[in-house]
Amino acid sequence: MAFISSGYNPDKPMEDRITDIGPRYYEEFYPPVIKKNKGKWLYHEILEPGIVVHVAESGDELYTIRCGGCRLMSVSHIREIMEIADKYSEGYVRWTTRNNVEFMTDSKDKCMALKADVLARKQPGGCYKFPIGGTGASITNIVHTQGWIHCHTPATDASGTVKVTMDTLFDQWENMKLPAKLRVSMACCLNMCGAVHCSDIAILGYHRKPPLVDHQYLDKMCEIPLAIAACPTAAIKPAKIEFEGKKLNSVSVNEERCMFCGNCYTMCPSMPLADTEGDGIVLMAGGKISNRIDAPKFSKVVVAFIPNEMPRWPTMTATIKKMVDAYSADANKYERLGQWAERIGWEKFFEKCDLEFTHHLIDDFRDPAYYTWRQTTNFKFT
Amino acid sequence: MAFISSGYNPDKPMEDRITDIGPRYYEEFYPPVIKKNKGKWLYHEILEPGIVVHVAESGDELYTIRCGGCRLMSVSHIREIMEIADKYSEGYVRWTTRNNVEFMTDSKDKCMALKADVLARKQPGGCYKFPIGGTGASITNIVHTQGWIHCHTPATDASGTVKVTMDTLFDQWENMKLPAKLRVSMACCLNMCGAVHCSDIAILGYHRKPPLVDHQYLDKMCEIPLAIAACPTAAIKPAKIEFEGKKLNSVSVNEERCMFCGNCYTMCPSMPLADTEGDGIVLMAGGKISNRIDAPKFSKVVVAFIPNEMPRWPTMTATIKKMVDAYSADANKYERLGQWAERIGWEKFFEKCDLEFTHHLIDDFRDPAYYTWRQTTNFKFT
Amino acid sequence: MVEFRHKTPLIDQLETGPWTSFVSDIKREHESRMENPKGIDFQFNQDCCDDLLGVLELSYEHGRTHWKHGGIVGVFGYGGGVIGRYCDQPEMFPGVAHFHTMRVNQPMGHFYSTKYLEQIMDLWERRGSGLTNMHGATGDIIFLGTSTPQLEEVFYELTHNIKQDLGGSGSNLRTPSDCMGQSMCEFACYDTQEICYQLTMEYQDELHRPAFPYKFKFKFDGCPNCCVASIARSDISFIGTWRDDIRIDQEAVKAYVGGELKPNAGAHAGRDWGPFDIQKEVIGLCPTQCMSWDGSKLEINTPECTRCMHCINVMPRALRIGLDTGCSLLLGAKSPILDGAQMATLVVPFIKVEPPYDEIKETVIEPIWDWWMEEGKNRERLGELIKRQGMQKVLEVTGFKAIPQMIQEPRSNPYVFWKEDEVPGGFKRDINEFRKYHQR
Amino acid sequence: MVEFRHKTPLIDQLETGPWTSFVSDIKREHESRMENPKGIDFQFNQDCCDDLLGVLELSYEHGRTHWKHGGIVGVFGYGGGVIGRYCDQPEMFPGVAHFHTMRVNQPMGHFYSTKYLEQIMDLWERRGSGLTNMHGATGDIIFLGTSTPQLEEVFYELTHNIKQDLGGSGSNLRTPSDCMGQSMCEFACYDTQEICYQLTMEYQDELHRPAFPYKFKFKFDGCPNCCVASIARSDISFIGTWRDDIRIDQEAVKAYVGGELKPNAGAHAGRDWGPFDIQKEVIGLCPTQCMSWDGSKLEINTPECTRCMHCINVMPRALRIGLDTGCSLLLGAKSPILDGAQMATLVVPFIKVEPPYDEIKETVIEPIWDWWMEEGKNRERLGELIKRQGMQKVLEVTGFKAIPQMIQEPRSNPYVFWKEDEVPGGFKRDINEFRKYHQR
Ligand code: SRM
Ligand code: SRM
Ligand code: SRM
Ligand code: SRM
Ligand code: SF4
Ligand code: SF4
Ligand code: SF4
Ligand code: SF4
Ligand code: SF4
Ligand code: SF4
Ligand code: SF4
Ligand code: SF4
Repeated sequence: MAFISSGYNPDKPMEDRITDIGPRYYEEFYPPVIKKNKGKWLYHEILEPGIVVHVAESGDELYTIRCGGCRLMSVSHIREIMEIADKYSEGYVRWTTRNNVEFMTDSKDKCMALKADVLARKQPGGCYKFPIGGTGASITNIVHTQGWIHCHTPATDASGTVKVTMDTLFDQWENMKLPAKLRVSMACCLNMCGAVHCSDIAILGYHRKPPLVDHQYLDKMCEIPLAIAACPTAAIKPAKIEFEGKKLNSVSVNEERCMFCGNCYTMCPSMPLADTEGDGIVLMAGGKISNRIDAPKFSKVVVAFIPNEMPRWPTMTATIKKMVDAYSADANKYERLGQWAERIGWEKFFEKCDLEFTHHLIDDFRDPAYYTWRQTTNFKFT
Repeated sequence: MAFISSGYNPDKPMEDRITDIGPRYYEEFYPPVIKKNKGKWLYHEILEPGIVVHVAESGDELYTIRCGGCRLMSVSHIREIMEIADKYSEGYVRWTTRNNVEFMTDSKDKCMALKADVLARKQPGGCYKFPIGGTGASITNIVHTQGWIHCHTPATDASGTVKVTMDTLFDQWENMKLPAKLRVSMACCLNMCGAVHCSDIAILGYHRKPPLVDHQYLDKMCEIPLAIAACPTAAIKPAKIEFEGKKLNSVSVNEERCMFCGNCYTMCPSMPLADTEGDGIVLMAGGKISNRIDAPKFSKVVVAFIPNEMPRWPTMTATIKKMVDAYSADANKYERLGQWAERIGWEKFFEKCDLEFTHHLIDDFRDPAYYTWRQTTNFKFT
Repeated sequence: MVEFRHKTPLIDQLETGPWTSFVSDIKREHESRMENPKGIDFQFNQDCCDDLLGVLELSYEHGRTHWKHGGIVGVFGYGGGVIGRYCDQPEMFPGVAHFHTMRVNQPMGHFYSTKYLEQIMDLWERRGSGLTNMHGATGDIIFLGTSTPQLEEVFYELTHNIKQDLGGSGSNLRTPSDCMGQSMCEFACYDTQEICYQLTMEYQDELHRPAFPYKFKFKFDGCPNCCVASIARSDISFIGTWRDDIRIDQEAVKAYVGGELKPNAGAHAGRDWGPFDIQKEVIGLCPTQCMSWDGSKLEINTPECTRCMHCINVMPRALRIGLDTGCSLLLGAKSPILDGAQMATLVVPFIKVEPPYDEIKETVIEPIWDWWMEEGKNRERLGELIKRQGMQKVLEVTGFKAIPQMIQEPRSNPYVFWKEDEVPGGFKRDINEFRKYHQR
Repeated sequence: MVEFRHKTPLIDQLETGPWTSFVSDIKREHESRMENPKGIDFQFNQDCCDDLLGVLELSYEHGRTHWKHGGIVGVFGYGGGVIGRYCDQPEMFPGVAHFHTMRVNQPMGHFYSTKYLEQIMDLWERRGSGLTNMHGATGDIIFLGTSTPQLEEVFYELTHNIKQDLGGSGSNLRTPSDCMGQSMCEFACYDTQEICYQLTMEYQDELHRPAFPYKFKFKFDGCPNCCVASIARSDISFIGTWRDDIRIDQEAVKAYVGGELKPNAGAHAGRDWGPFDIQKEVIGLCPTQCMSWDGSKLEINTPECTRCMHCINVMPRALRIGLDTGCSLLLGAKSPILDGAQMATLVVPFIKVEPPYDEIKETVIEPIWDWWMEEGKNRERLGELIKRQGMQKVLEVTGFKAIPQMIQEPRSNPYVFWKEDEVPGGFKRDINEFRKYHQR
């Protein structure tokens, strides 16, 4: 491969430079029906799972088909999307905030033709390229993070855990038979890139071993004071280490104070946490974001640990399914998972979902922990 | 007055000593009807304000009259109680957990005779000696603390503020016309001797000036390290003070960090907080203790400061009355004040009670403060 | 006419209004002491009440207290029971220059015979101010004000003649107290008086001889109505509850519905709330929505009921607590100093309350004390220690299994402190082994 | 047949099941690159996708990542927009030994024309891995993996040929993002796309040149349904709301009641929930109980309504948001590192959203930034600073008056930090003056 210059001259980086131009102006990407009716929509209706029509004051209609997106998309796949958009939706397409692809058409016929077309497109292993669903009282796409595809701190994979979970919950993606929306999110370490901390069900990668300390290199690769300051529990102290006869500046970790957050590793590559047996999955549940009926809620830790069982994480998916099934069977119409758990009481949640309660689930992090304990005699026997 | 020995010999304190005998066994103080029916009561009924009948499985009845007690009681007053008990209730009497006096009789007739008798007894200024009421959906006696009668840290008086508040709320003591019980409590400093922190309405004495430091004597009267350690906000530091040419060991107070808790003064008498203009009343509201319907609740600060207006604290009583009236007019049957405030929203509470909202009422104490702020768009315009 | 040395125009204004006046009462006691019809040989200043009014008037002028820090006074061999107190204007008010209080351990349930009251009134009239608090906020009978020499005399007479001990103060077990419970109340799930008495006796040493990091309180509520407020102010709160069905008398339910019985035992009689509506007032307010009423039969789905007492309170003649009764134990309530108030936290959802209470003593009280005495800092309440070291530590020291009843909701932060022995392979790892697979 | 250098038996198992497979998709891209029908002169390793699958397979074997810390790479003059990434087994996987990502500022609302997509796909196929994230969790188009030298080239082509800039990374303003809002949604209370675009443009300097203590995020939700989750993950969350009445079409309400219109726009069509019950499903679930329905007329008591959206969501053809619209501003959301997660806190209950947005910029964004830049510690998010210095500080720096809408409930601790100028007489006092009235 021969280097082809774009025109950029490394010796004169400022020459002819264009900066601070921001994104392209969004309006040029609106389909005509949107440009015309923006801000003048009257109502919408979900015609069938994945298909929504919006009706404007003008009487114009906008049909949208929501197709499941693998957030990691190849150029080839996107070109296929472009091809579909050119064919059916005047060359416009959008992505949703949860990484689904929405094709917009201005007539029901086009919309139905599009549906038939995309459903027929499959990958070699038989997976849909463009599964349709995710609207209304269903489970939509899982927002997720990089995992083993690209990040240095994950405790599990992101794309893989998402794939197996969506396979498990596919029926709920395709059908709107849940009491309310159920949002599953995934983050591969507790930096939690996403809104995992307030999802109905959250899949979280978690380390359980304190950092290894690479004494021999640490002082060369890291700023020791930054590493020390990074630790939220003050578990890291400076230390002089004897190594091959030489005294090296390094750090020591008080393992009892470590909560495996990986913040030290973010600051210092000589303190890796990753470990085959230590790393795995935490499941959280009961969060929400919308202000509908009540305030947004944080997700709660309901399973403290599930080992990484590559490639299909069967324990994790079975546990998630248990929760979804119990919720689906027991909750009231319009009731989100967290609202259900609060109504029946968390003690009943564990009973109905058949999950084991362990001491790990009791908050012991800082003062606010107290507010999660029970300060009343009002409880249910289980 | 001549010293009369009890028999105690100070030179031989251990001689003939009796210790660790505890209280007298309660059973000897039970009226016969209680001894007989204990644990076998079937139900009770409030016949009229202050008068309750309990009916036992045996058919026996126990009539109780609840009389307001000035918690500070003289021997003479108690002798009068004894006289009444001897006359009407077989020589038995009890006090309630809120310092009321309860006369128990085994027949309605005796009970009614007792009622007529005690209501006729008045103090020289016209006050009832034995006001009757406090049962059911009413305001009962105010539990309180020492105040200027006996304690070294109060920021207001206890008995006096209670007297004027009970005068103001007397109609609610005598009548059961509130939506539910309304419990008023009083504590004269934030040690809060009592359950003031979870009362429907709490009257609290509060200092607002940092301690004076009596440098000249401090090192003699206090243990400096204890004084320093006492401060929850680490506002106190050791200091060398120049006094009349001599260097003295003392302390200095970082006034910006002081929250006027008086904990330093508890440890060190050379750091008094009391100040005529600094001291006064904080009003709190919305707490409860019972587990009925929902969990116990802490009271919330609703008026950050009212000056001490001796002897009858008119601003304080008027403010309390505003709250009681607004609650009484607006709450549902069975709804405690705090449940009402939560149902209508605290923004409406301030509107309906006609109280000013000030920045002091926003929590800024430690991490849990965050949980009292509003993390939703669900609010009412006022 | 008995004379008053101090003019008290301010506090005199507290002698009007309907509520009983403590100022009038103190004046009455002053008159009684000065007139002294019984010819008592007062061992404490005869005019103390007058001076107390004087100090109080001065405080009403200044808006500040005139009491100084207490010194260390007490009775021999006890570390508590007495609060020392001195006036900061002793020359103006010599009658209360020294004015210590004594805490007398109240009889359980605050029941009294007049015979007993007579004894302690006689004692206190002679050897003290003639003023009391009935009762202190913890529960004690408070003898309000005497001199140092009288402390031992009062104690001697109390123990020898009245067979009555002091209560607690200082860093020790404080005088336990209770609601009236089974003595009068049909809601009581256990005998609050008996356990309160027995534990007071069992732990006399802990009560009188401060060996704790700070104060420690027991309070006993017979049911979740919490009439002694244990959940808000005791280091161990004992709250009655039950495990089986609420007993229902269907005929009585109908009588409530028909208006023959007054809801909530007549508690709302002072206002016209309209006819009783069982649907709205009981079924609709049941927090767990576990009740149903079809017009003739009331049903309660027991596993869903949280025993909040509401329905029982509203219809006491129709509904009764279950038969399999006991109590819940909650730990750590305290008032706000220093880190903010705490309500007690549920640790034991259900335990039987049966003499001699061995299970309660051996599986809860004593392990908790051992831990707190070992780990508690000076002036650290149990609740603060639990906050500092975590609920997990409570489970460790008591050996209880974690159950979801202990929490209102699971943690929302994922910061679990895993222990080394919980993680396969432990924490020790070899960096060189790791580097074989992961280059620097 | 294109060849795959690495055997991937584990991840191959992710090629079955109904959901779309990223493994199949990466394989497809590998095939496309190797076949290269268009004869592209790849500027980044042609076989990178194969190596990426290899690395991933190795991680599936080990249960550990094989990516190292990123170094500091980027484009000249920008402090963000690129995340450096290196493989920790570069010899085994040379195609991804360097594998940096670039964040491209997505067009608002994630709307695209195929023309534009064509341009960026061409660019990334040639100069990068041919793999993307559509989209990153913040909202950017993520170009997944290229080499250091290509960074400037991509940037040059992006800006010169496609008129498109990078997004944010590092301690600066991150790429703002929004819900689709008025473009398609009838609930939108303001134009999310327009303000998102205008503020992105206004603060280009803050976005590209890190001068902040840590990252800072804006997100724009058109209404309280929060479809872009701003309340959970933005330092300033803009959430649409209104001040006047919900508009009611009584005929349409009747159509819902009559079963002609499907509740919640058909969202529950997959199960038989029985006939629509307006009393139970709308009136009964209204959190403020401010609605009433008498069989023919629906009424809403506006001052009691908290605009929670429930009734509008259930009956979108009958109920519409008000006409006096604007947004609420909430501050400080963030994920759990370090002190636990925060949801955003309401600071401005209502503000108009009208270009050029001066009020929003001048009374909120800029004073908040000034304060945070002054007082924020290194790596301290705005929410953490607010927690550390208190809401009062937010009021001070913005000049807003305290109002009860800012809180869920008033403080339950009485620890008010009074300021000297709020207390008559101030804090300076004279001990000798005091001692005149209070002896030692
Ligand atoms: C397309 C999208 C906005 C965008 O800019 O991309 C969108 C679109 C709509 N949302 Fe949403 N929401 C979208 C993400 C969200 C999110 C964000 C998230 O999940 O990360 C939320 C917050 C979820 C939460 O609370 O945890 C969200 C909470 C809602 C709600 C409140 C639901 C609730 O019961 O709490 C509604 C109202 C409703 O569904 O009745 C709503 C309603 C709607 C409506 C009906 C609005 C309209 O009039 O068109 C749209 C079709 C909904 C449907 O799927 O049934 N949208 N919606 C997003 C689609 C994501 C996807 O691909 O599945
Ligand atoms: C006598 C006393 C117990 C004692 O050992 O001394 C007592 C006695 C009764 N209480 Fe109580 N409570 C007593 C203090 C309390 C307290 C403690 C306190 O206020 O400090 C509480 C907790 C208050 C709170 O939640 O803030 C208390 C909360 C209740 C409740 C729950 C009320 C609620 O609506 O939340 C009930 C049930 C009821 O009233 O229906 C109750 C019910 C009762 C019953 C009906 C029990 C019975 O069957 O006899 C008694 C008569 C009640 C009445 O006054 O109408 N009792 N009760 C106390 C009287 C105090 C007084 O002099 O006024
Ligand atoms: C007498 C009494 C108030 C009353 O008027 O009834 C009282 C009076 C004092 N209390 Fe108390 N407390 C009294 C019940 C309480 C209660 C209520 C209770 O026990 O149910 C509490 C709240 C519950 C709790 O324990 O948390 C209480 C919480 C405090 C505190 C704060 C303790 C804490 O952990 O937050 C202090 C401060 C201290 O210990 O230094 C305190 C300290 C004091 C001192 C000793 C003042 C001091 O700092 O030295 C007061 C002596 C006053 C005096 O001159 O007589 N007092 N104190 C109560 C004891 C009477 C009795 O034995 O029956
Ligand atoms: C790419 C992306 C995940 C994804 O797969 O989509 C991402 C990836 C990383 N995030 Fe993130 N974050 C991404 C959105 C988020 C979000 C979601 C959001 O913006 O809405 C959050 C939670 C919201 C928030 O800001 O609190 C988020 C919270 C974090 C944190 C924790 C920050 C905190 O204050 O708690 C870190 C840790 C840090 O900054 O050191 C972090 C750090 C990182 C780093 C840079 C890892 C590191 O420590 O150096 C990751 C680089 C991965 C890689 O190799 O590509 N990332 N990160 C997202 C950005 C794409 C985009 O620009 O569109
Ligand atoms: S959640 Fe953690 S591991 Fe995953 S992409 Fe974000 S920073 Fe990386
Ligand atoms: S993982 Fe977190 S808690 Fe553990 S040492 Fe590193 S920074 Fe500290
Ligand atoms: S509340 Fe404070 S001032 Fe009042 S008695 Fe208790 S310790 Fe003394
Ligand atoms: S009053 Fe409290 S906060 Fe102020 S200096 Fe004393 S101990 Fe510290
Ligand atoms: S707490 Fe319960 S048992 Fe005790 S008196 Fe109150 S209602 Fe009766
Ligand atoms: S006790 Fe409370 S929870 Fe149980 S049935 Fe009665 S009202 Fe419902
Ligand atoms: S947040 Fe509101 S305005 Fe925006 S898309 Fe969702 S429902 Fe529509
Ligand atoms: S928006 Fe919410 S609060 Fe307002 S009327 Fe509708 S359901 Fe009730």
